[in-house]
Order: sequence, then C-alpha cells, then structure tokens
Amino acid sequence: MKKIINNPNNVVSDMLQGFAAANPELVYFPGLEVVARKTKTPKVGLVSGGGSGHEPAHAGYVGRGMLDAAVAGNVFASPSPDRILKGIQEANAGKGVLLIIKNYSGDVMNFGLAKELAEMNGAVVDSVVVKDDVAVKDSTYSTGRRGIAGTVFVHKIAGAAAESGAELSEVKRVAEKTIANIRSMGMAMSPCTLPAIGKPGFSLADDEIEIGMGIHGEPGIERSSVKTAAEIADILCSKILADYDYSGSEVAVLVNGLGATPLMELYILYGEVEKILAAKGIRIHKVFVGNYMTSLEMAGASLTLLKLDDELKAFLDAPCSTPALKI
Amino acid sequence: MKKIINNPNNVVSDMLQGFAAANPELVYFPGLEVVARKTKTPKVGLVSGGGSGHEPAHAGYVGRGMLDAAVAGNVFASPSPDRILKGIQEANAGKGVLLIIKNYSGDVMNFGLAKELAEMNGAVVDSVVVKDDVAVKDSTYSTGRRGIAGTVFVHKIAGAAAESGAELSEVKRVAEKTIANIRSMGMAMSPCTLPAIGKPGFSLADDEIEIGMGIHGEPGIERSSVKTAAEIADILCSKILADYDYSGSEVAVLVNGLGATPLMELYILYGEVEKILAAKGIRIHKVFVGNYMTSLEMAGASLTLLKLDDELKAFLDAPCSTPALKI
Amino acid sequence: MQIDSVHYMEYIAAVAKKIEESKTYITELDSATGDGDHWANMNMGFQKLVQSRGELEKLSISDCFKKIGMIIMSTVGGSSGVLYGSAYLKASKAVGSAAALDLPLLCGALDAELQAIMERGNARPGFKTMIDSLAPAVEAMKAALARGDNEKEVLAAMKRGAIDGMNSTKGMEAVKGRASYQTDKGVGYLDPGAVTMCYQLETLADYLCCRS
Amino acid sequence: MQIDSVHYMEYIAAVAKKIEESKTYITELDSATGDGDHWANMNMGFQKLVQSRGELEKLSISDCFKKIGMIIMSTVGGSSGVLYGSAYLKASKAVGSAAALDLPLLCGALDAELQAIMERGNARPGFKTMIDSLAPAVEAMKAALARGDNEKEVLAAMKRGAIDGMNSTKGMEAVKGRASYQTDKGVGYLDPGAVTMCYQLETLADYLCCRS
Ligand SMILES: Nc1ncnc2c1ncn2[C@@H]1O[C@H](COP(=O)(O)OP(=O)(O)O)[C@@H](O)[C@H]1O
Ligand SMILES: Nc1ncnc2c1ncn2[C@@H]1O[C@H](COP(=O)(O)OP(=O)(O)O)[C@@H](O)[C@H]1O
Ligand SMILES: [Mg+2]
Ligand SMILES: [Mg+2]
Ligand SMILES: [Mg+2]
Ligand SMILES: [Mg+2]
Repeated sequence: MKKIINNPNNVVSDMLQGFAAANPELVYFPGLEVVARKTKTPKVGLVSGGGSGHEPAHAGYVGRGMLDAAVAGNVFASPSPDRILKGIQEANAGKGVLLIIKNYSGDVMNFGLAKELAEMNGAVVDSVVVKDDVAVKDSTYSTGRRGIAGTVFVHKIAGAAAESGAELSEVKRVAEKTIANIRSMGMAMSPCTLPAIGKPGFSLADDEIEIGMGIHGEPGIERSSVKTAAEIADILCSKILADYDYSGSEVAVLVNGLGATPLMELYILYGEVEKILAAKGIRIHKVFVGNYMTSLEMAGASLTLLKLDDELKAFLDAPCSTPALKI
Repeated sequence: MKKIINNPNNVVSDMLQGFAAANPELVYFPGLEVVARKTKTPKVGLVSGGGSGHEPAHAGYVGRGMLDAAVAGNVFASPSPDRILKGIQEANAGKGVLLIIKNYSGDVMNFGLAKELAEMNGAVVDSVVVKDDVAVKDSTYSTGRRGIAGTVFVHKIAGAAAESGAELSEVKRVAEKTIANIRSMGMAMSPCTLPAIGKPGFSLADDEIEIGMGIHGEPGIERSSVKTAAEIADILCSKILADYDYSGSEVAVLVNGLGATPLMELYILYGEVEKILAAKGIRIHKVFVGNYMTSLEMAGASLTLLKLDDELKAFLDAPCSTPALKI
Repeated sequence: MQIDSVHYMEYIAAVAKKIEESKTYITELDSATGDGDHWANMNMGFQKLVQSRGELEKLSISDCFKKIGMIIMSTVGGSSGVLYGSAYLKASKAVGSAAALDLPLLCGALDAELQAIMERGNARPGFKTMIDSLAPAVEAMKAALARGDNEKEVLAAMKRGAIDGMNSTKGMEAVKGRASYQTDKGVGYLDPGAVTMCYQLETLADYLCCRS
Repeated sequence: MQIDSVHYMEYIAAVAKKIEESKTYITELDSATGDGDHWANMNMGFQKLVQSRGELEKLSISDCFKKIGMIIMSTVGGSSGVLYGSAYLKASKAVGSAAALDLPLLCGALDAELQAIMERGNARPGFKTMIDSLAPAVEAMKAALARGDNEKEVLAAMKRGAIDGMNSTKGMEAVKGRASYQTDKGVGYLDPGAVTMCYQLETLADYLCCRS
C-alpha cells in the first residue's frame, strides 16, 4: 500500500489536524473528529458527516452558506453517536438542528441514536436522508438507495436556506425537495485500499470497469470492458433519465471524480454529458466538475442531476464560502 | 490504459470543449486550444500555458484576478507559437501583455517565438520564467530548474497586480519578486500514462517512491522505499529550506496533489509540514491544499513555499474568481 | 455457575484475540458483500475493551456491560458499533443489580441484546445479519434451560444455535446493510456480522464450559 | 540531380512511414531521458505533412519548405516542433527562388536548418540534442562537395555523419532539454531528437541515391 500517511489507524485524526491547521476559521475537536464553524450565528444548524475517505466531504463543506458542523467516522465507517452528538451541540444556536444523512444503515442508525440523545438534552433536531444512487433499487422495506455525490447539492441548498434565516421546518422542506429532485450514478475503474487493511477490497481487470459502483466500493450494476467517455456518459445519463423525468426542465449538473481520476477526464466526460442533455432539451443552469465526494484513491466518476425551480436555483446560486466550495 | 476519454489523440480539444461548456463566462478557440476571458478590461494582459495534463492548469486559472488567456499544447508538449500568439491577441487590451512561462526548453522556445511574432504585429509583450523546482540544480548555462506548482502563485499575484491597474513593468517586477521567493519540490508514488502512448513512461516498484520527480515524470533526486508522511514532509522541507532562507519570514504554503493522490493524504502531509515550519519559527499566512498543478493520474504531491512581504500578501489575498481558484 | 465482571472480561480478552486473528477472512467477507471495514471496526473496538480491562473488571456486571456498550459504540463505529452498543446498554438494564450471572440471567442478557439489535437495526431474523446467529443461539439456550438441561448442555445448545445460524446466512438474501446492494443480495457468502457474532457466542460457550 | 517539391514530398512520405514504425523505440528513449512524448509529437507532425502532400507538391521548393515549417511548428509542438519549424523557415529563405535543388543548394538548406536550430535552442554541438546528428551530417556533406566527390559519395558522407553523430550522443551529457534533469545527464542513452533527426537525414540520402 502506497499512501502518504503515518499510522494507518490514525489517518482520520491526522487528516483533520492538518485540515484544521489549513483552515483556521474552523474549529476541530480531536478524538470526537468533529469540525465546526468557530462562530455561531442565530440560525438553523446543519450537521452532516459519515465515514471518512470521501474528502472533501464532509469537513470541507463546513462554513458560511453550507454546514455548521461535520462529523467524521473512521474510514468508510459511520461516526458513533457520541461524535454526532458533539456535532449537533456545536451546530445548535437555539433555532434547531437539521441532520443531513446519507442512506447507509450505519449512518441512519448512528445519526438516529444521536438525535434521540440530543433530544433528551432538550435540543430540537430533525433529519433528512439522501438516497440518490439510481444504481440501487429504491425500497422502504430494505435499506434502499445509497446516498452519494448528490448530497453536496443538499448541503449547498439547505445551507443557503438556513443562512437566509428560514426556520427548521422550512429548511427541512427545501432539503427534502432537493433530495426528491436529485439522481446520481457512478462508475469505477480501479479499487481503493482501506489504510487499516492495506489491500484493495476488490479488483478489476486491466480492461474492466464497473458501472454503478458505490462510493465504498459496493457492487454496481454490471462489469464491462473499458468504454469511451461518450459511451459512459450515455450509460449514466440513460439510467438517470429513465429513473426521473428531467425533460424540459432546468438542471444543475455535477460530474464528480472518485479520487484518482484527473480533471482532464472529468471535463471530457462532462463534454459528452452536455451533448446528451442538450439533445434532450434539458437546460443546464450550473455545472460542477471536480472531486466533491470521493472514495479514497478510487478511479472513476459519478454523474448527478438536480432539477431546479426558482426557489432551488436561488439557494444554489447563493454565496457560500467553505474550504471545498466557494460561490 | 483505463481513461475516461474518446480518441486518445483528441483529449486536449475534447477536454477544453467540456471545460468551455462548464464555464460559459470563458471563451474557447478550438484548434488553437486557447481559453480566454469573454470580456476584456483595460489592464495588462496575462498569458500562461504549456503542455496539457496539468489540469486545472492552465485554463482553470483564467478569470478575474488571475490570467486573461491560457494556451494548451498537446499532453506534456509545449503549445506552438501560433497558438500562443492567439492567446496574446486575446489578452491584449492595449496595456501590454506579460507571458508567464514555466522553464522548459520547449515552452521557452515556443513562447519566445510567439513573443517575437506578436511584437512584429506591434504588440508590447514581456515575459517571466518560473523555475521553482529545487530538485534540479539552478543554472544559466543549462536549461536549469523546472517550473512546477509554484507557478500558480505567480498567476495569482501577477493577476492581482494587473487587476489593480499596475503597468506592465510593475506587473513584471511583482511577478519576478514572487518567482524569486518561491521554492518547490515534489515526490511521486506512481507513473502516468500519455493517452497517445497508452503505457506508463516509467515504473515504480510496489514499495518504491521517487523524491524530486518533475510534473512530466522527469527523474528526481533519488528513489527510496515508501516513507511516512512525516518523513516525506521532512525531506521536502529540508531540501527547500536548504535552498532558500525562509527563517523568521511569513509564507504561503501550497501542498499540491499530482492527480491520483486523495485529499486525505494531502492534508496529512500538510499537517506534518505545518509542524516543521512552526518549529522553525516560520509563520504561515495562507495555505492551499489540493490539486493545483497535476501530472495526469500520477500519485504523489509537491510542496511549495512562497516568502511574503506586505505587497505580495496584499496581492495574494486579493479576490479572484476562476474555475479552479476563488478567493 | 457465577459469572462476574472479572470472568466476563476474561472472555472478552479471548474474543478480542480470536477477532484479531481473523483479519483476512472477515475482511474478505465484508469486501465481498459490503465495504470491507467490518474487521477493522470490530478489532478496534475489542482492542480498546482489552486496554480498559483493568477498569472494567472492577465494575458490577451491570455497569461493566454499560461501559462495554459505550466503548464499543464510540470506538467501533459503523453499523456494528451502534448495534453492539445498543445491545450492551439494554443487557446492562436486563441484569439489574445482580452481583453475578447464572445461565438464566446470562440468557436474559443475550435476549436483551437480541431485542436491542432488532429494534435499532429495524431488522428481523432472515435479513442476513448478525441477528441470524444471535437469535437461534438465544432460542436454543432458552429451550435447553426450559428442558432443565445441565450447564454444559445449555452452553452446547447455545453454541450450536449460533453456528447453525451463522451458516444459514450463506443462503440468505440481504435485506438490510450493504450486502443488500448486491444484485444477488450476497447469496453464497456468509454475512460478516453474523460470523463475528458467532465468534463471540462460541467463545463465550467454550470459556464457560471450561470453567464449569 | 534536381530535387523539386514533388520529390521532396515523396521523401517526406518515406520519413513519415519510418517514424510511424518506430513508436516503441523512440518513446522508450524519450521516456528514459525526458517526458516520453517525442514520438507522439513527431508522428503527429509528419502524418499531417503526408495529409497535406497534394497541396505541398504544387508549391515552389521555397514555399514548400515554408509551409512544412509552419505545419510542423503548429502540429508537433514541444521542443522539436518549434525547432524544426524554425529550421524549415530558414531553409525556405536559403533556397530562395531556385526551381529545384541540386546537392550544393540542398547542403545550403540543411546548413540553414542547423543554424536556425542552434539559434532557437541556444545550443551547440555536444549538448546531446538533434544538433549532434545534423551538424556532423552538414559538415561531412560540405567537405565531400568541396572534395568534388560524386553525388552518391556526397550523400553517403552526409548519411555517415548523421549516423555517427547520432551514436555520439550516447556518451554525451545533456545540457539543454529534459535529459539535462537526469542526475547522470542521460549518459548511456541516445538522444531521441538526434535519432529522429538521423532518421530524416538517412532517409533523405537513401531516397536521393536511388534517384541519381
Ligand atoms: N440494519 C441492520 N440490522 C442488523 N444488523 C445489521 C444491520 N445493518 C448491518 N448489520 C450488520 O452489520 C454488519 C456490517 O458491519 P460493519 O461492516 O461494521 O458496518 P458497515 O456495514 O456500516 O460498514 C453486517 O454484516 C450485518 O451483520
Ligand atoms: N534547446 C534545445 N536545442 C536543441 N534541441 C533541443 C533543445 N531542447 C530539446 N531539444 C531536442 O528536442 C528533443 C525533445 O523533443 P520533444 O520530446 O518533442 O520535446 P520536449 O522535450 O519539449 O518534450 C530532445 O531529444 C532534443 O534533441
Ligand atoms: Mg463501513
Ligand atoms: Mg514534452
Ligand atoms: Mg462494512
Ligand atoms: Mg519529450
């Protein structure tokens, strides 16, 4: 395993300590692995988090216009309730706190328990669950769809709503509308290695890619031979457009890199996506291309579409200033 | 070769076409592979560029507060004089144009010839050459030091100077002061593959890294077994601090990823760098951690230090708004 | 027999060792059907328990369970951390003020763990989870106690139930957890959480057998 | 002999073929001492020349050289693009209004290319570059012409000079170009630019020999 790390078991705290040193406007709580804004403003607090290994998610999105606190678990492992509780406390300015949870049973359970604990302490806490990965069938019975890169749009829009002074119920409504309008799907070309394990969790042949793989290397829809950017764009778009009707609407697009895929390839992929959407008469309002929700050093990319209305557009375009996103 | 591309011989135009679609505030000239601002303002024009494969450099730095035009060559190959000439024309608002060149014989020769051609057409053009890589001995006789990630600081500071209305000679003076105060050094953990070639240009054993490697995979100072983040930080800092005296001064730090190295590792590396600089009494004014000057999908990182004075600090902190950097 | 905190922590130490040794196997199982971190999560938690052994031994069995639950919850993380955490917190309530556990009390504690995990995970037997090893173990233990079997027989029945239950996950389709993302729902693979649950129950039975 | 644009483009086509076939070897050389793109750069340029053959054949030899220079400069890029571009532009001036080239005029054109490359690259023989194949070729050709050798001998001398010069780069330390970054300055490797330069001179000599 070749990684720029010290002790494989301390990567999360080592990373956040460096992150905090690089971003003095934020405060880091070692041990609890929580990153929060230094100064509270009287507004609804936003907390997100999850396993580490998805950088810049989630600490990179803490700041004006987005999150108030991010809670990090070990690599690919949901943070524990006590950590999340600390995040809730840091984000709580008396106007209530909204938890933005990605739909993994670990995250749902840990954030759920933390919410109960916070409520016992008298905090007003509500939550939304992001499930945007169309590679997985939606379901209420089973765990259902995974939450992936589309989560960044929820951070941005709910963050702008909270910053605008909206109440908790309002911020939750906007967040849920956003979630309802988001679909994503990814593809991977190489595996990633958990520092504590030292070996890749799976392997792909030299000429093999996997369509629909999750951001923790969870299996996708199918393995296939290497495809061109145009073919990949077509597969991802078809899957997404078949799942939700974006025709005639205005959208925001996110072409997200999984960690080891260079920007050059992400722009080539976006070029193909843009052609497909244009041909379908889907108007593109705003585009994000880069590493927004990664999977350690996995090579690959994901595509996210968000259907916009005037309200969402205003919140998406609203200014924000975080380490990973400035608008 | 696993890359998200179409025809390996068209990666540059495919990329820039996608880039332009994602950044409508910029204009792209296909064939000449030039990206420029849509609207000229009466100021000194700044042009940079070089071989492709270093994204977001250089097109990503075109915009308010940084470059006016970026010129892309084929992957790792300097752009030709006719392309650069177009970049100069796009950047020229009658106040003169400054070329920011990385010190490679190809770039120096192509930008040099383009400068002559532009001057024949009556344009006022001057140039600066960035040579920040301490892995190479400085020299006037030979090609001398390579220009690597420190170039981004030159774009930022010269860009702010130009935006402030300074004259060409002033902008050049500031750019040269910046260049004089910059030192960088990198290390690589995996090779990269030129799309048109399809095979890696070199190979590193599973437990091997290369210290001082250039951003085109040019050889470094030594190959060694895998090292910890603390050891790598120590090697890079020692080399840089031995070459230039930063003691007691205030600096900007850039921990740059080469393309395939996740942000988690870059932050861990910065954490170690920060400790070393703090111990030496070097004050850190501003920190940049991310992929600013890459080498296709190479894994590795580089460290850049810039010594600041009040003038440079003001220009570094000045607002800028480009696809790759917003302040 | 009487099981107090000293005994229980001796058992925990034995499990920690067994888990530590099973890195490759457990990681492969979670990599095949999940995200590959189950061993890393569990191992971190049990190593931490072993480090806290001196302190935990001194507590009443109820407080010992409570503290185990809190340590696991905060160090393991992931799904298993919150599940085992909830389990031990409920077990701590179940054993009340008892100075030590006999087998019926132990069975009650395991049953409390089962209820806690099913609630927190909103899952049932048959979902291809750790529940599928724990539930049959508790059932078998209850039945043996009801039959008035002797201690060795009760523990043997519990162990059998855990092992058979673990093996039964191979043919199951995952409903909860990451294995549910698999197109084939993980059929053909044992559930890693069921395997580590079985390791614990097995080790507990063996440890107590040697002592009785 | 008389060399006009039709003949010259026939030679260019032969070089293009030779370069296209040498992908692995040239790429390995530039990877070992540079950044690995020399073949890709040169091949792109010569393929483009072949595509433009029909148009180039119709031009005067001077305009043909000029256009070749412009095409190479804009399609090859890198160091070699601007160097060959400058070379052909100067050669275009050197041949002036001649309708076709005899060997003395050809020698003058090659000498002009040499001067242009040395100026643009601010390099001299011995720097481990393409110059180290071209310079000795020009020297040898001049000497042969001065001696009054016959055409075959003149071309053979030129070819020998190019090949010996190319081989001499193996022992040289690079002063300019990427090989100069090597701790050992690339000693032990041929310079890729010298090799492709030699390919061109060799092919030119052979092509003209067959014709005379
Ligand atoms: N909802 C649930 N109810 C019960 N057990 C579950 C549930 N979700 C997951 N598990 C158990 O947790 C195990 C995975 O744990 P672990 O890998 O540590 O967490 P994660 O799945 O979050 O990575 C699974 O093998 C399964 O036995
Ligand atoms: N300053 C120079 N003068 C003459 N020839 C040079 C100079 N720099 C490089 N070369 C030649 O160019 C060759 C490399 O060309 P190429 O790989 O296409 O460009 P780059 O080095 O920019 O990648 C070298 O092998 C050398 O022969
Ligand atoms: Mg996990
Ligand atoms: Mg090159
Ligand atoms: Mg797991
Ligand atoms: Mg080269």
